[in-house]
Amino acid sequence: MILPHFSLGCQRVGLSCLIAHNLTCIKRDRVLFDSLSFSVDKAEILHLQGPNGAGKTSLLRILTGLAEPAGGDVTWGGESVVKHPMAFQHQLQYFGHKLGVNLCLNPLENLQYWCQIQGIETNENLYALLDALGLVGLEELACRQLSAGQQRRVALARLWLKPAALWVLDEPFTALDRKGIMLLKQKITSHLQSGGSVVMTSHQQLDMDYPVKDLHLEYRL
Amino acid sequence: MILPHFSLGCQRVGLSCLIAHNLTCIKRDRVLFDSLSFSVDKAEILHLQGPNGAGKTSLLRILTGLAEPAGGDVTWGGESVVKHPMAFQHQLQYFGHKLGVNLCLNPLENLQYWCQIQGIETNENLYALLDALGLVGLEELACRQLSAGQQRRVALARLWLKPAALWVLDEPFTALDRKGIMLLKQKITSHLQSGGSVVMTSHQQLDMDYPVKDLHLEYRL
Amino acid sequence: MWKWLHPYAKPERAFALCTTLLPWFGVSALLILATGTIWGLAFAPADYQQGDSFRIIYLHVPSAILSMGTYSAMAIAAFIGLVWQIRTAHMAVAAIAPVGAVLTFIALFTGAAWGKPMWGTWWVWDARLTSELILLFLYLGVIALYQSFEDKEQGSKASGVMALVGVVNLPIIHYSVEWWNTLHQGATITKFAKPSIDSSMLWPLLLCILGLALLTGAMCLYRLQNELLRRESHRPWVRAMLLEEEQNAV
Amino acid sequence: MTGRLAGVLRRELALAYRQKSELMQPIIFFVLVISLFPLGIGPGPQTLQKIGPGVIWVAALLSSLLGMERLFREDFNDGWLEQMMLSGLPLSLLVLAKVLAHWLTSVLPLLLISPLLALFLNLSEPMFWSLLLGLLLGTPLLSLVGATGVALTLGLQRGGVLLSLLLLPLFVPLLIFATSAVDAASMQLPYNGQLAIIGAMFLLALALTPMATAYALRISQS
Amino acid sequence: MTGRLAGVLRRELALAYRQKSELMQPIIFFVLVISLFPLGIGPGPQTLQKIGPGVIWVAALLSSLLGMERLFREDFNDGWLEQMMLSGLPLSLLVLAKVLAHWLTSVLPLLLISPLLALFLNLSEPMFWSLLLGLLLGTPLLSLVGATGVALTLGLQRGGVLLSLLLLPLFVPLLIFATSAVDAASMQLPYNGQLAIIGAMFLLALALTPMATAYALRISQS
Ligand code: HEM
Ligand SMILES: Nc1ncnc2c1ncn2[C@@H]1O[C@H](COP(=O)(O)OP(=O)(O)OP(=O)(O)O)[C@@H](O)[C@H]1O
Ligand SMILES: Nc1ncnc2c1ncn2[C@@H]1O[C@H](COP(=O)(O)OP(=O)(O)OP(=O)(O)O)[C@@H](O)[C@H]1O
Ligand SMILES: [Mg+2]
Ligand SMILES: [Mg+2]
Repeated sequence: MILPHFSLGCQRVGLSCLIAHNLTCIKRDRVLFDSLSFSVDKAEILHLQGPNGAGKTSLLRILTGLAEPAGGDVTWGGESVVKHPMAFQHQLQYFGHKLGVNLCLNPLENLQYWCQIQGIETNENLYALLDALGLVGLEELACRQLSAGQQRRVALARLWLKPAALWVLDEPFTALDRKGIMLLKQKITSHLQSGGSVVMTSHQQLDMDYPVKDLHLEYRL
Repeated sequence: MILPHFSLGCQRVGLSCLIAHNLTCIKRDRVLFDSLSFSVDKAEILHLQGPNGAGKTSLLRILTGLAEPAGGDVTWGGESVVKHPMAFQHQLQYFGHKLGVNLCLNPLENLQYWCQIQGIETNENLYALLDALGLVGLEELACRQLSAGQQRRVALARLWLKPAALWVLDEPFTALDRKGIMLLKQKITSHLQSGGSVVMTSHQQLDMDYPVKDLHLEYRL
Repeated sequence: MWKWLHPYAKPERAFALCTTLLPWFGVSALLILATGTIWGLAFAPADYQQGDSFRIIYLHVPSAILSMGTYSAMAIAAFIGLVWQIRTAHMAVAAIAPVGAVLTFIALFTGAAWGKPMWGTWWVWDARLTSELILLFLYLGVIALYQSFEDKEQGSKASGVMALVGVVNLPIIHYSVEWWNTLHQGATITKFAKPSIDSSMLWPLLLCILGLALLTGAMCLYRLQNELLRRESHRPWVRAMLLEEEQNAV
Repeated sequence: MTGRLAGVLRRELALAYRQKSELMQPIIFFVLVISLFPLGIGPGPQTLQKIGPGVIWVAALLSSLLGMERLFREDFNDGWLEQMMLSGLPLSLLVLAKVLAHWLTSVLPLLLISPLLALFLNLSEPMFWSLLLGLLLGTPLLSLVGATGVALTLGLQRGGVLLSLLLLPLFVPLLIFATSAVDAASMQLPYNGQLAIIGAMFLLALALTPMATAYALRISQS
Repeated sequence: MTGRLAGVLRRELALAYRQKSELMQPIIFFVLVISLFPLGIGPGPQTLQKIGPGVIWVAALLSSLLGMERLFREDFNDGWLEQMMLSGLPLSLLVLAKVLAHWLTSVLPLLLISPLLALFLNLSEPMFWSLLLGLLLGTPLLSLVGATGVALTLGLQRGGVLLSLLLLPLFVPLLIFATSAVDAASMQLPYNGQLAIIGAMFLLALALTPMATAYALRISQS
């Protein structure tokens, strides 16, 4: 594995700095990675790369606190994301392989209920947002009846709704058409420019007009 | 919509020629496309393009006979795919958004049972195939525990197993890493070279060293 | 006390502890059990009502009491595992469950065998009997849950939760004879005041209980060792130990 | 073709029994269901004998319903259904194979251990035989009709309610005839009549439901 | 925070309303089981009255098993569970909200039709009241404990039978006390004691199972 040579701590262990310290992940006697350390500071984007099965998703899930590492820990603003999850989760936006979109509910409902449990006020802007995402006229169709890309757009709309400092995105460009990818890239850039951080995976090249840090994971047998 | 100017019939209405004739698809009062006609001959590849929700998947499903068009018909070797499904299905390989891979079974079992209901003999070559697809050592792990790309590789293995004349592939490159994409492109090329036909969608550019016919669908409101 | 116990949470220390304790448990269990059963079966006086068939008590009561005791032990291990995140405790749950299931089965079987001469039937659906049967199912549930998981780490945590939830059944079994009028005998020896059993029968019974308890402990330790080896097989300490054994064999 | 259908069957069986320990589960399940009744109702052996057939039917009904949802839902979600529909085999035969697999995995184990249960519940021998025959004819009927229901709920949002309401009047006669057969048997009367009716219902379902199910599955795809 | 939890509740209710058909299943099973016994036993009002409460309780237990799986399965499959776990709310509170929704949508209807069933089974008025009170206190307990069981088997997919193996033994104590309350009522005796015990079990479960469920859900994610 090519260990990146980031300085381990951020400039100052600021309020919005994600540090992974000596992470190890073991699945069924297979060590996916061990003693992996890196940090993602404000306004930084980390692009996780590697072949299928390298452990990118596993790493992202550890970063969010959904899964526990076999060793090492993850801190956000100096505090462990497992021990103090609440503050961290308020700053977190996770977009995984599973969309979190219920297929029986329509896009509007899906987003409304998501906002409600996140404690975000939603007013009329949901319609405007869905329109901007190219879902005009589909707001009240059950998500089951949307196309693959449209379903992902519904899930991606969450990025516009919650003002979170850290975005963890697992292959967000999947199934999006070119316009959709552009839209998302713009959003990511503007998020970075306003001081947010992003950790993401993608098998495609990430042609962005923003400096991108790369981290390569290898597939270990 | 940019209607392609193919000659409507194939050279001769051969045994392996897919013809779509005046297809119309209506979903909930919305016309996705109408009077769409095209043909895919032996050794031809048709790349279906268009934004999310344009109706690519709907069109592919109509071509396979899974869904019925609101108007028009699809023939294979001169016979309707809906009225004479058996002969057509023996020549068909469909790879859709849903993988058809059971998450509780392991890759080996998944492929074995698929081969059994397709009436294909499988011998020891399954192991070799899975190895070639980069699934060494994962043959007996429940598919639930595979990564997203690995699951898709299991499903894609079917392309190697059934000698079908027509491949209908819906975004086959999703979640694959670069090596995987290359492998698949090679397989598609060799399929074409040996006289097969392919209809596929993909949001990425299809850089293949083989002439590709394009068909653009527009998103209609 | 916690300071003293904590090192044993480490798998290799736990393994070593098992190795030291196992012979003590095993030998004393055999000795005490032998004394108890011989005394009970051969020398204790026959019951004036039941004749010799009462001697099954020396198997029934110990196994019945221990089926519950073992469950408590399992639940305690589960609790420790969940609260202090100790892997060894999780493994203990998986190790104890089958032993407890066997004890429960013995209690049921001997009870049924005793019931035939006493009540004229193998089985009645009364509260004590049924709740003991339920205990068997709880054990089986814990075992089945553990085995269903491919990932044993996940499985042992899940079965630990299951074991804890099942604790509600214990008081039900114990007090069932008081809460409902049943065919089954009320508390005889587990009363604190004055046991309503003759001391010539009581002593061998107590010995049997103690002996079986020790035997149960020994079996659990043995199974825990196996569990430790299986689950830690890729860790250095197991490798080193196996290597050492191989060298000794050569 | 039978070989290919056997593939479907084998797959379902493999899915049902990933592990050997799962083979034990129907037995435990049945014993649990049965022990609930004496606990709830009281242990009188007389009552037990009386409610025995009902209890066994309830257990069979429950265990067939427990697995029913999964009959097509999982295949629908993961795309296996599409693959089956494009396999070049008649869909109604595939449906039959699936229903058979469902019956084999979730109902048959109960029938196999029913002698034990009859013992538990103090059933007399003629009662037991009439019960077993009733179950043998009646439970496949449940599976067949249930499959249609499940297939309908895949596509139509509302179809399910309708179907549940249809199922109720269908199941009730089945239960009435089945229990009345046992009643007759307990009084040493012949019970061919009731069995014949159940058998007729079964044959009718066998002829019609696979097609209906296949049609419902097709609808679910479009 | 209550507003956010109310969101969970509203979502579940909306979903339940969409999937009416699936909700019908437990109710139909409930009615079937209960009507089965008078059919099987014959119309003797004496016996019916005796077994009535037991039958209703057993039917309630079993039918609550039917809908139980759905409590977390869908959320687990479509990723909503992950979003809930990262919502910054304590997971055990979210679990409570879900359990409440489950109880409201799939158990409450059973209680609502129980007067009808009581009539069917010839229950006397005091018996009916004790039954209803028992159900009111006891069924939330079922939902709470059931949620833990479902969460434990979530990583497995083969829920069904294993789930009932885990849950039925846990439900037995409840069954015993609840039916003994009705028994007492039928003899005009006070039954506060039994209800108090059920209430105590309920409170205990209310305090402990949400945590256990949350823990089990976390396990399912790793
Ligand atoms: C299958 C049938 C039976 C089962 C499941 C069963 C179960 C049990 C259980 C669980 C205990 C332990 C209670 C506790 O420690 O709180 C126990 C104790 C005992 N059983 Fe049984 N039993 C059965 C049949 C019998 C029979 C037929 C007799 C003799 C008439 C009998 C006599 C005793 C006695 C004397 C004790 C000790 C009571 C005490 O001191 O608490 N049992 N049995
Ligand atoms: N529960 C498990 N048991 C055993 N192996 C597992 C388990 N979960 C994941 N794995 C293995 O861990 C590896 C990493 O999976 P992960 O999903 O993190 O890969 P990934 O890098 O995200 O791949 P992709 O690009 O395909 O999404 C895979 O090889 C997978 O087989
Ligand atoms: N059952 C339905 N009812 C109403 N509208 C539907 C239904 N099914 C599909 N649609 C609509 O049809 C359109 C086409 O969907 P389709 O899945 O074919 O798109 P696609 O071109 O494959 O898009 P993508 O690139 O996102 O996969 C979508 O806009 C969708 O909303
Ligand atoms: Mg991944
Ligand atoms: Mg599509």
